[in-house]
Amino acid sequence: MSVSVQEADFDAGAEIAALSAGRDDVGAVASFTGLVRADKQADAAAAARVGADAPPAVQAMTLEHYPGMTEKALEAIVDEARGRWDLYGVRVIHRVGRLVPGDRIVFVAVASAHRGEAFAACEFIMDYLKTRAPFWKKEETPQGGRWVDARESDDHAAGRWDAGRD
Amino acid sequence: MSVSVQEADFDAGAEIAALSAGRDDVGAVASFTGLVRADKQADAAAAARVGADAPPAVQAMTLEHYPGMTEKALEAIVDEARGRWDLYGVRVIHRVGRLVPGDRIVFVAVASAHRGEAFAACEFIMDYLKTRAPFWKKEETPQGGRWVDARESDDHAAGRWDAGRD
Amino acid sequence: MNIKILFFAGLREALGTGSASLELPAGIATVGALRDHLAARGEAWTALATTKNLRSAVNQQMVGAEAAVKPGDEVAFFPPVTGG
Amino acid sequence: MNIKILFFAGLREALGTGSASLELPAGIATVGALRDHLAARGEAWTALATTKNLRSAVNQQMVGAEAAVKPGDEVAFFPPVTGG
Repeated sequence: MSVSVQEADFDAGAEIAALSAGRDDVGAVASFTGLVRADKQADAAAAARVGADAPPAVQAMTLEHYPGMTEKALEAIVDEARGRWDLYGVRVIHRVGRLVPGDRIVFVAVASAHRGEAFAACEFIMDYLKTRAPFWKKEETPQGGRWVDARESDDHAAGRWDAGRD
Repeated sequence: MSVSVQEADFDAGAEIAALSAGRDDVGAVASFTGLVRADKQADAAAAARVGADAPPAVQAMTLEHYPGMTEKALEAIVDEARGRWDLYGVRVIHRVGRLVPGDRIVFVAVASAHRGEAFAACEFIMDYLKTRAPFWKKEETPQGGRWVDARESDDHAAGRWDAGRD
Repeated sequence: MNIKILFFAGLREALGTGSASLELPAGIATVGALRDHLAARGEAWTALATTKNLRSAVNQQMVGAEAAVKPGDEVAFFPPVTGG
Repeated sequence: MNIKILFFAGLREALGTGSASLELPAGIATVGALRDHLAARGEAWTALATTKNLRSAVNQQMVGAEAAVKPGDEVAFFPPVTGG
């Protein structure tokens, strides 16, 4: 089972270990863990530079998704990665429901013989997941609920793979 | 303590979790786990394509290093990464001594606000570690001991960062 | 055979419902035409016209406004995705 | 004040020793000159001349053959590194 959409937390170490368990041909496991941020220091600093207001602190967020399509979309992204690189294993976990700052929200791990393929495929999957998987974040802030706007930088990150970068 | 050179194994999940423990500004943790490969299928396949003999299977390997310089070199690599990207935490573990196929050998994890920085810094550290940290692998094969030759692809991987890719 | 229509996130809240079912009107053959048809109902439904960068899926595949829609399909409308 | 010289990996095995200590001879002021001086001892020491892409460090910093060496330094010679 390479894709899971779940409310439960996950154990990154156990997932990484599972990708090479019982085999001796895996030389590289690249992984990514995404977490809920509260203070958005980087975003606030960027806003300050252009004279905009800093975004309010996030107290919690709720992840909505499109059951059925979500799993299909994630599996399609994994298949796309498997077609581009020689991968020995892939694991994608995305949490849904209510999460608070510091909580893990997404996990991607890729096993391959060499690190170049593992890194590239892991970053590719994250970039595509950000633009193609039907999840939506609603943040709770002191000023009330707020749906997170899609970031142009995510479209840009996903788009660079179409130009054949790798 | 961001750098460790040790005989003991490590727990990737605990290391990843430690990088965001007690804080709410980490949005991304990218990690890499390197393992000892036995069969080198990819290398064997590549050798077959050019008509060369496949390398013999590895039964074990011993990691030699330069105590004192190793830690300094790894810390210098981490400092270099911190100078290039806005990082919240970095962890590097490299094992030494005798290891067998399937064993973990190296671990790098990087925490940042955003995934682009975390991925880039993690890959950068691995690339530089491969060419600048004084470790040497001696493989045990059915044909006897054999010091691993440096790979030109590793020099190439490290060199691309000098051209300002990121 | 009716088509099933799903709405998510901010669009779901704006419409006050997560799903609708209707018989595909004559002359409506694409996702874009279906969206315009629904938006023309007025009031809350105008959110289908005003949501920035509205995305759509047919049978759980992300598609563009020109994609075909036929009876029995599951069509979804939603804002740009923000997971990960 | 002597200099301390360290050897690693295949070079250490070829020399049969991991370290040496010597008084820096007059006229030897760089890592490259020190390497040539040692290789000129002949027999196993020629490995210092024949090791492919020999690398060197002075006081635990990787350096090139032109780097300065002075009394009290710790100098190391080794094959290209292969960790990770």
